[in-house]
Amino acid sequence: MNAPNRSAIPGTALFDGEMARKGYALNKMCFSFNEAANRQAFLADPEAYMRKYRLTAQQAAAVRSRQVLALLEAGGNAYYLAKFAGIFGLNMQDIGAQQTGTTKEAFMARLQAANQQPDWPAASHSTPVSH
Amino acid sequence: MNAPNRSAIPGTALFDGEMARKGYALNKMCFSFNEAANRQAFLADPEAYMRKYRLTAQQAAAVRSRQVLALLEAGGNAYYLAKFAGIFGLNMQDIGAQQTGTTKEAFMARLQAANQQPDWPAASHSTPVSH
Amino acid sequence: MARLIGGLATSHIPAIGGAIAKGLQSDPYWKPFFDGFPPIHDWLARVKPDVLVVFYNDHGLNFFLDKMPTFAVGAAAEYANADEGWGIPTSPPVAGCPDLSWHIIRHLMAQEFDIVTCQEMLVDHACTLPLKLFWPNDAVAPVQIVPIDINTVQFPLPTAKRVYKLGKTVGAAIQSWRSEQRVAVLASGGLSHQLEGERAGFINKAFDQQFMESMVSNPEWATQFSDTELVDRAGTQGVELLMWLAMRAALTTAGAGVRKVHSHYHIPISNTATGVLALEVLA
Amino acid sequence: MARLIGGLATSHIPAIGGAIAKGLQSDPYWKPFFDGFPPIHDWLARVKPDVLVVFYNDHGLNFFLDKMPTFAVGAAAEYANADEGWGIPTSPPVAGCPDLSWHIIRHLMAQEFDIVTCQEMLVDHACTLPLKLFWPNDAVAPVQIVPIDINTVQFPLPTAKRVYKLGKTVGAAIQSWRSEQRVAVLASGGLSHQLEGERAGFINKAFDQQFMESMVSNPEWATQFSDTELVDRAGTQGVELLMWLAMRAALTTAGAGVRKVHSHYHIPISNTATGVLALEVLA
Ligand SMILES: [Fe+3]
Ligand SMILES: [Fe+3]
Repeated sequence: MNAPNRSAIPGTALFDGEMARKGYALNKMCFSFNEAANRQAFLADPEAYMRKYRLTAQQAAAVRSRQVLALLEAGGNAYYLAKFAGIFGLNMQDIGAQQTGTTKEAFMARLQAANQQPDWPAASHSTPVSH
Repeated sequence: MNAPNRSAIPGTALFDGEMARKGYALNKMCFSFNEAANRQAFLADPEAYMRKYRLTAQQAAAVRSRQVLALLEAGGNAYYLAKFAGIFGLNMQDIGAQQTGTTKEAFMARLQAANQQPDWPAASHSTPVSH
Repeated sequence: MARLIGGLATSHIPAIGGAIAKGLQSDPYWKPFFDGFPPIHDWLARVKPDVLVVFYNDHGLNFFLDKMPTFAVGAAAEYANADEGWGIPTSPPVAGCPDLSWHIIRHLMAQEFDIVTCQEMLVDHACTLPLKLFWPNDAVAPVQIVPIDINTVQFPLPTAKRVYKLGKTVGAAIQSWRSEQRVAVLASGGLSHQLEGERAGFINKAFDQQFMESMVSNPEWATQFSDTELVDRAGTQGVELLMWLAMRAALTTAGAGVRKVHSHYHIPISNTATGVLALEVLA
Repeated sequence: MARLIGGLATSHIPAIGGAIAKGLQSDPYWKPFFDGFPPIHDWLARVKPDVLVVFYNDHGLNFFLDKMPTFAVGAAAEYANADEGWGIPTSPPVAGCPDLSWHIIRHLMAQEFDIVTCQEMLVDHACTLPLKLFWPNDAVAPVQIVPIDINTVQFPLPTAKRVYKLGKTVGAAIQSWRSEQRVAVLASGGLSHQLEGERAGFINKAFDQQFMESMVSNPEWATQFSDTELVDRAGTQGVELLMWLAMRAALTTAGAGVRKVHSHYHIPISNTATGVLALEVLA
């Protein structure tokens, strides 16, 4: 097998063909959550719902754990997983905190702190970007 | 509106964007006939089935008439209409005869007669094409 | 011929829909974001586009991995919104412009773009939120749309070079459309953000600023980057800046150039560095 | 690297499936068609491809006008067949080759082809019949496949030039696949026929003959024609000859050239002028 489009970026796995193959069943289940009736069916009997979508053992375990890093490792795609997270009322800060091993407050503070990043050198004199 | 990709070829209307817009509901219904259950539902109550797919009056009349030229005129696409024809056990020679206003036997004889068309000039000497 | 009058760009985040629904525009968290829009509202009230070509990325509502397009062009008379799985407020259907859709489709096919055509298409927050942000006083924005989806879900993404060519070709198509309509192009996406992995929360202010400046004066700048390089600089979802690139490329063959009407940059909304931009085509 | 050993092409017609199911190969109507295949069976028994890249056109089974691709590449481990609406016999699932699929996908994306990737895909008679015709003694053909769908349903079609480039790029991708597998390309479609309209039953023998000859010695010949010109010469469904063009283009960068193993032309099966061809890549 050829080298897939792997990322050397720390903390980042690109959703490439290899992940798309690995995660197909899990992502298909998550895609079904676009419909409210499917979300209810999942909540009513998660195990039966996972069997219907033929999740792998790794995927089912990741779903049970509700750990985003485990779901990603099992081939989950961020865009589809977001629908799974939505079922449990988790927003992007909850998920960010969980993945980075910190509290929601600390995660949000880190986002705010991005304002202290240095400006692009030209930003202050060429065409000003207001912010 | 700009000139669509119209055909100047006699007896031929290309299924272009204009036809695709016009025929959407009809083709969507025909696409559903890929599934046997849908074919049965149509046969059980054609009028209700057509309403479900919101066929236009022109499309519904064409469906009732089972006339292929009328179905094409209503925006039907040959690939999807073939599934509608299949419901009634019509094959391509039945349909060819109907559209060209002849009998199935005469239509099939005309297909056979294509063998009498002149060969491509080079066919007999360059690289022979066996037939 | 139709007139291509300018371009719009904005970040999109599902939470923005919630903020609008709850009327939080003056809330301290939201105000610095919504403050980016009024100068553009004034401009839009003056130039009044009739049709918007919207470059956006589907977030797993209309497209799945069984049939994942690279570029998909809407050709419907109306585009419905839907619950995306989060119970977010849905929008009323948006009117399409099938005449322009099919004109663009013919033009793109002739120029060797291998597009998917969509006569039925659910559009998500990436397509509907910009309409609420740019036309806040209208229950339904007074425009027809042609949505064009660019894949950001599955790698390899279309290259930035290819997206730029797409935008340029769409711009040429708009200008060859036999119509009296006034057309604008809109980009929905970015700027830097990353939702997943240990790197979640990644933001790159300097890159965003340079990218936004390039949108005014150096539109091909970002075409130098591969998809992986864009992720490195802008984050896994920051690659949505490809939408901006397509929008900007569409303007490169119109008029005598562009002038910046207004731009605004704010960190953060949700996990995202947000940008908004309006460009006017100079006659 | 993988070895690209040659190309196959055949017409497909749903009725052929019925004839095979009923064992009518020696029937006077069918014999002149099936007689085209034995020399190719002998060749295949000798060269034994492991993987087939199949250029075919979906007939409204897997794709509808809500999401109509120009080019769609299968990336599944298995492809199911299904009833296409006619109660025709279905085939067992065909094994895919996801490794080669994703290799081709990466290659095509890098070369600016805007493909649809399909991790789930129903394949119709256009994909399954050639396997039965070329491997008549196997319940399941001893190959894995990578199906590539080319739109012939909705106009504008991809131009013949674009299809040729697609084929050429797929050929280059196959040859850069790190694998010991032996790969062949297959085209399913054509030759001249027209199912609909007052012109139904149209057949153009001289054009077909010239086209088949071009497949051996002048592969770019048909790229001169627009989609409308192809309809004029080959009929509304005769445009399926685009599949042959892609197959042939894939061979243009392999080996020292091609030699014709065998070809055969017969009028009519159902409403179609049928052709079959095998080309071997010269080492
Ligand atoms: Fe987004
Ligand atoms: Fe066919």
